[in-house]
Amino acid sequence: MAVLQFREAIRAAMTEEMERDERIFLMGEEVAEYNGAYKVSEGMLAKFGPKRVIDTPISENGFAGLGVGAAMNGLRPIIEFMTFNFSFVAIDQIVNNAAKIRYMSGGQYKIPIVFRGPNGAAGQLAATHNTSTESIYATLPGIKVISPSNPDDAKGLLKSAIRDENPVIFLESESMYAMKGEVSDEEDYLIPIGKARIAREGDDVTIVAHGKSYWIALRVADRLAAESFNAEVIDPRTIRPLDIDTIVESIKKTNRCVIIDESTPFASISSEITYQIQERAFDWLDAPIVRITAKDTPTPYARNLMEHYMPGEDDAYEACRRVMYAD
Amino acid sequence: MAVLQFREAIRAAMTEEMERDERIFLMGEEVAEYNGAYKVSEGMLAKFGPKRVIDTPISENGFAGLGVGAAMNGLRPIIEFMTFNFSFVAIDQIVNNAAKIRYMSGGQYKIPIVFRGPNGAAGQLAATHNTSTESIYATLPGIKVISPSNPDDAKGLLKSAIRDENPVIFLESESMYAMKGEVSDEEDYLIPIGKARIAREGDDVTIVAHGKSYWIALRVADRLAAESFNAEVIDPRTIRPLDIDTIVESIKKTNRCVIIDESTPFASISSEITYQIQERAFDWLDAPIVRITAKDTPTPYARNLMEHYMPGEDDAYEACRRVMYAD
Amino acid sequence: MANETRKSHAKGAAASTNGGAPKKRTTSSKEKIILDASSDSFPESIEVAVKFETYPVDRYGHEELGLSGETVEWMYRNMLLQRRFEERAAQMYGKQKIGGFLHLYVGQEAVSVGAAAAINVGEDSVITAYRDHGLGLALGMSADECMAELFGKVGGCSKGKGGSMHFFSKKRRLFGGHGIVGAHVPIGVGIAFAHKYKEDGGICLTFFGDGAVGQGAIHEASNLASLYELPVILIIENNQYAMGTSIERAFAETQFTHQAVGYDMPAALVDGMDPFSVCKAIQDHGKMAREGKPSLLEIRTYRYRGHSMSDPQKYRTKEELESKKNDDPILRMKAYMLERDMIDDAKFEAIDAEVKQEVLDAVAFADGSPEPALEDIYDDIYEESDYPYLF
Amino acid sequence: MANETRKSHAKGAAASTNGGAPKKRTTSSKEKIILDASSDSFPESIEVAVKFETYPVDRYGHEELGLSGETVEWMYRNMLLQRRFEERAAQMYGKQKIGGFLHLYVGQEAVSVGAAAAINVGEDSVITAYRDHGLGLALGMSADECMAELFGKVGGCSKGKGGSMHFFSKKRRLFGGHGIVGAHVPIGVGIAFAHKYKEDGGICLTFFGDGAVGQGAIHEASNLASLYELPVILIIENNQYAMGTSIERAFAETQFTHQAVGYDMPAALVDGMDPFSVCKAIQDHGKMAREGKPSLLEIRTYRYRGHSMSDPQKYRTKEELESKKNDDPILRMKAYMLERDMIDDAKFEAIDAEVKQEVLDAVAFADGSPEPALEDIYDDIYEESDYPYLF
Ligand SMILES: Cc1ncc(C[n+]2csc(CCOP(=O)(O)OP(=O)(O)O)c2C)c(N)n1
Ligand SMILES: Cc1ncc(C[n+]2csc(CCOP(=O)(O)OP(=O)(O)O)c2C)c(N)n1
Ligand SMILES: [Mg+2]
Ligand SMILES: [Mg+2]
Repeated sequence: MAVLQFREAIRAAMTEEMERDERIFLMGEEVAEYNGAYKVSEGMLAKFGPKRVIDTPISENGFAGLGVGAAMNGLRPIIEFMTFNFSFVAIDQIVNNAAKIRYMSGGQYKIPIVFRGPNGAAGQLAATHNTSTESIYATLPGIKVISPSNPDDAKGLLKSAIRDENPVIFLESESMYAMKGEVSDEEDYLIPIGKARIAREGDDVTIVAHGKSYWIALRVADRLAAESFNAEVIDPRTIRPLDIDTIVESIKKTNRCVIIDESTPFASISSEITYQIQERAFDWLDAPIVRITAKDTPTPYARNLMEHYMPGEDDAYEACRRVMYAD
Repeated sequence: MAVLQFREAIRAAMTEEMERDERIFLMGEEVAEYNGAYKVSEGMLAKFGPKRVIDTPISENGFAGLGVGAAMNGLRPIIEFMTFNFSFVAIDQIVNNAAKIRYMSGGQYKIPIVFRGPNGAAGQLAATHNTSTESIYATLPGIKVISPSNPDDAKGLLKSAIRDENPVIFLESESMYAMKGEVSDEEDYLIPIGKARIAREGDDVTIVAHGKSYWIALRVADRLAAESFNAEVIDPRTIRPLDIDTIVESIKKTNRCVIIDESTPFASISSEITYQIQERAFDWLDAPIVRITAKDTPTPYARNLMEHYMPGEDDAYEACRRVMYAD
Repeated sequence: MANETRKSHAKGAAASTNGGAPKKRTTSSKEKIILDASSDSFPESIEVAVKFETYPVDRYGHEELGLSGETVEWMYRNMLLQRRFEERAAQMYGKQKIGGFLHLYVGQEAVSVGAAAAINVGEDSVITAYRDHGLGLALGMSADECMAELFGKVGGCSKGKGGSMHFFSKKRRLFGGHGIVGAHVPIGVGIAFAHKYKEDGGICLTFFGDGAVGQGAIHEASNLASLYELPVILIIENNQYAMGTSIERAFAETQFTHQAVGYDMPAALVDGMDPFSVCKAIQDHGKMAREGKPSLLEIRTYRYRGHSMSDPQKYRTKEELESKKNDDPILRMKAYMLERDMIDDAKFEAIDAEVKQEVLDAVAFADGSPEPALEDIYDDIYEESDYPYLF
Repeated sequence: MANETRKSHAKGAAASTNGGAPKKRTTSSKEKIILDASSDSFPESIEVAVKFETYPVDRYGHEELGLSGETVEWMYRNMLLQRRFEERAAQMYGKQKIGGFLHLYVGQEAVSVGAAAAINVGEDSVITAYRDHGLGLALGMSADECMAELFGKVGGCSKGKGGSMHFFSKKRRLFGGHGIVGAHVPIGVGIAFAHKYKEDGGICLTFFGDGAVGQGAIHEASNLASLYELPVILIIENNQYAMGTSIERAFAETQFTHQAVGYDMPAALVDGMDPFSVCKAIQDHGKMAREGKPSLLEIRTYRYRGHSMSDPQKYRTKEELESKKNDDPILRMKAYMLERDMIDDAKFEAIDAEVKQEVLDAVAFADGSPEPALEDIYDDIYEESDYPYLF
């Protein structure tokens, strides 16, 4: 075990995989000479040279499409979006090409590609720079979507994503890049895509939270523990496919669920998890499922509004108490 | 009352509004000289001239953005996407500009714009030409999303959309354009945005279905009626804002719900409606909510696969019987 | 303005990130009269003078192109096959054996066979838009697999999942058949990127319509291709209309070669009614591509049929259409071969009969090929067979 | 190829759908040597020869531009205000009074004041990217409202909702401040579309960075502007870097005027270190825009500071930076005024002091302005006050 920053864990995953497989390359804005806008790819140009670590113009649609073509022709691209906010100018390449070409070609062309970069809120960047995109990308059959919450998962899941034969959206977080954590240094550390992690066991309420929101869940669980309530915390890790089995197992034990997610609420992950839980565990639910999300608004700039916008720990805590009828 | 095709109802709405307000113009691919790829705007060039009915190059991102700018500067654009499948190359203009500029400008610039065109499946067009986009657009605060199921609603809602001071996504259907129906010829026929329509009353099960799926709901209701079950059919008409009150009222009466939607299932409208129902009517639900959607796959070309892909009437019928524990 | 500092700084930088190779800024066809002067001062004026090659009809004979007599016969035969295949497909569409959209290539056949004759099929790559039957057949896909695809049958090249707009053949290195206008052009550039990366000597022909020039994707892809010096030819099949919109109504500059100026890319204009002109242009620019110099070709062609089966074609006159039909590539080729006594009338008749039969056989094959099984709907989405779909 | 048929068919068509006005194809600066020949035959070769105007430093005096002495003084003062405002903002960022990104305009001030002096502020429109403080101040927005926006306070120009990247002023017709690179350029074209539609005589200056040239949106917007003959000037503020990427590493063709060739659009190169050069260029092209002829300006400028506050700037040398600083627009302007005895040293000191105080007052204003109330989070999203948000 080594203690790594989140960004270092991602770098380690890319580096190990690139050492293993010549066909992998990293492409994006400022990934090479600048060492990454958020220093994720620091040193990789020096290590792998300009053939495999490649700076681009600000042409997300162009280089996302280039990645799809390169993948169809035998390479294994890692395409970095400086942030996923900028993936909207390239989303057609993901929606219509990456996700569908294998199908439309009757399985002839596979597209092993990873689109990665920071997703979601990152401080006071205002409305265009704080979008949580997982709800949108997870709608797409043909795509996998991963959102790790800690350095160890980031490494193990990114390695799996790079080896995956399908297009994968890998969502990181600007605000988590500096977070440190123990990371396995097992030779080939692969975490399977599609398996949730039970981060904490409990039988009073299930809290489901991925990415940054996972840390809110842990704090809420701590507060509840101080009051002798045992929350089970589940980090789904993969959004598509969603490990609903693990979640449903937990609900059958706790009979209540709170979902924390920094997406805006409408037609989001929390909506989907709710559907699937009630589909499979209707009779086990003792209270409505409650979600704590970002506000149903664009993201404001002002510091106090921005804080108010994000899913709140207090709200999540109160929601847990409410579904336990603790008040 | 006049009997109009769906496309004629849309044309009538645009024509009446353009006669009323000089600031409205229609722009899109083939809307003018070709009279519309699906003949929706037939005759409008002749009537309003090239200043107000404007053909574009195949530059969706460009002309969607042009529309946003024109709206900020005092006009009221109607931007036609030949189909909403092609809106993905322009989605950044909707996600980041249309939806957010009012907010980011502290309310200084409003954007009264309608993006309209056919959405969803339209026969054997294969994966890139059959996307239901409502789940994606409805995630966006700052946007309204409308999906009418019949000519009368199309006219009344489109007129409201054109008069609305906010950006509106107005989703039509290639396969419904030729559908005929009675349309009000009231002088100023406006249907309020955000109000569901109870198409058929019943107290055994609530079926929620918008757009094309609404017609499946009606057929299912007929079949159930033959067996003396009374289904209540609700057409939400507006996806954002969603008239959840009307739906919840119905659930409190029927205690069960089936949702039919031709979107792929993950994080879709059906997921969201389910969350909101269980949030507000948890104690009234006697069975899990069931959704009948498109398959969780890209859309296949082959006729039999395509039929299999779409939400099926039989499936919906059986789902209704299941939630009523009729078997 | 310290022009020189800027330039010299950049050269080093470019050398280290453009896929390994420094960007060469001079092209044979273009002279920047003042800008490249190594003066520190702001230019007094800027001029750009570019000359584009053209490839007119009737200029090239097969021998100088290095094409054998058999190849010429193949070119003729394949154009005819495309024509008959599509005429039959139109008929089958009328009988509702074929669904969705059907975009015919009739009139444009010289482009596909000229291109196929200029590359190493199976080693070089090709990608195009939805008007893809002609290219598929020119690359050697069988009429059977093509017709079966239109019929939505498992014997189709894409197992019936893609339909008319989505022909794919891994064997022939046809990377599709793509329905979103312009969106496959960055993919073509990426295919070329992989050729360069793998150093396999391959190039990618990236075809798109005149209408696609309106898409930003083309702009981004062009710059990337030129910046990274990728082995690609960007080929505009300018049939002068995008659905009902003539190029003059869609573009401020209708001479598409001029687009290349913004990307420091060579360009040429090709008459697409003569397969030899197309072949020569692609030979020349293919050579450049293999040397790391991507380019843009505008190939002028014409489609005789409507955009798709439902097009009333009010946007053009009968006279225009008829005058174009006089320029038919198949007739031109036939005349060429007759003039040179390459084959005689009897042989032409034999070819005609063969091609006709081949198409009839394809219809029979397609008819006989089974529909996909319903559970196949879940195949070919992910690599895994145990992916947990929602139900 | 029946070139003529095609052309004549199109002319009529163009006349009827390009916003009413037929597209005029000839531009003063461009000659198409062979293509426009009214011959029915395919061209033997195609040449394009375009000459672009340039606007170097020190060529223009205020009188020939029609600028009064007061305006010159205003230009100087406003550049200084921008400089001091941003220096102070940087300090406040260090104190965490300002959050998010802060992109400084220091070094580029001549562009904004030159532009503002060339248009009718309040009637003409302006839109730009996220590096927007300078343009906001040049258009007459108060330092108070600008600083308060950076502080995220209700007194801010966007009520604290937009922050540094999103300055808006309806009064001054600043249409933003936009954070997605390139995406506001179609909006600028749309603003111009509305000016033409309303026949109000206005034009829209659409500013974007060199990095934005990589975006397809620019390509689409350029063609639309030229095709519809919209009153817009597309203005590239070429400060030679996009974050850490020099233009040479991002573009195959770094002479951005050349982009215009693909859109049949006039273009010019402007030295952005002299506000008079900028002013003259925008006067000239503004006149063209009002006559329905959009154009592209490449303004060469330089930012002295990093891309944003966290930029280590390893991509350029100290020498490069210093050599550029010698070209400072504020110093140039001061020298110009001194040479001509327009104002004396005492007056310069007074201006300095005033500007300093104005910025200090702005900080005090921003500090004193209240934070938005939490319930304001739901304001300014929809027109309706009863919109049913989710909770
Ligand atoms: C992004 C996008 N916009 C619109 C369409 C609808 N559409 C299909 S084909 C076509 C015309 C394309 O014309 P062109 O590129 O010239 O190709 P051609 O049909 O002439 O071969 C249009 C507008 C589309 N498929 N994709
Ligand atoms: C579509 C998009 N991609 C990436 C970014 C991240 N980004 C912000 S500024 C910038 C550089 C832009 O450079 P340029 O256009 O030259 O403007 P300058 O900063 O020099 O004023 C980048 C890459 C973005 N905001 N939007
Ligand atoms: Mg065409
Ligand atoms: Mg720049």
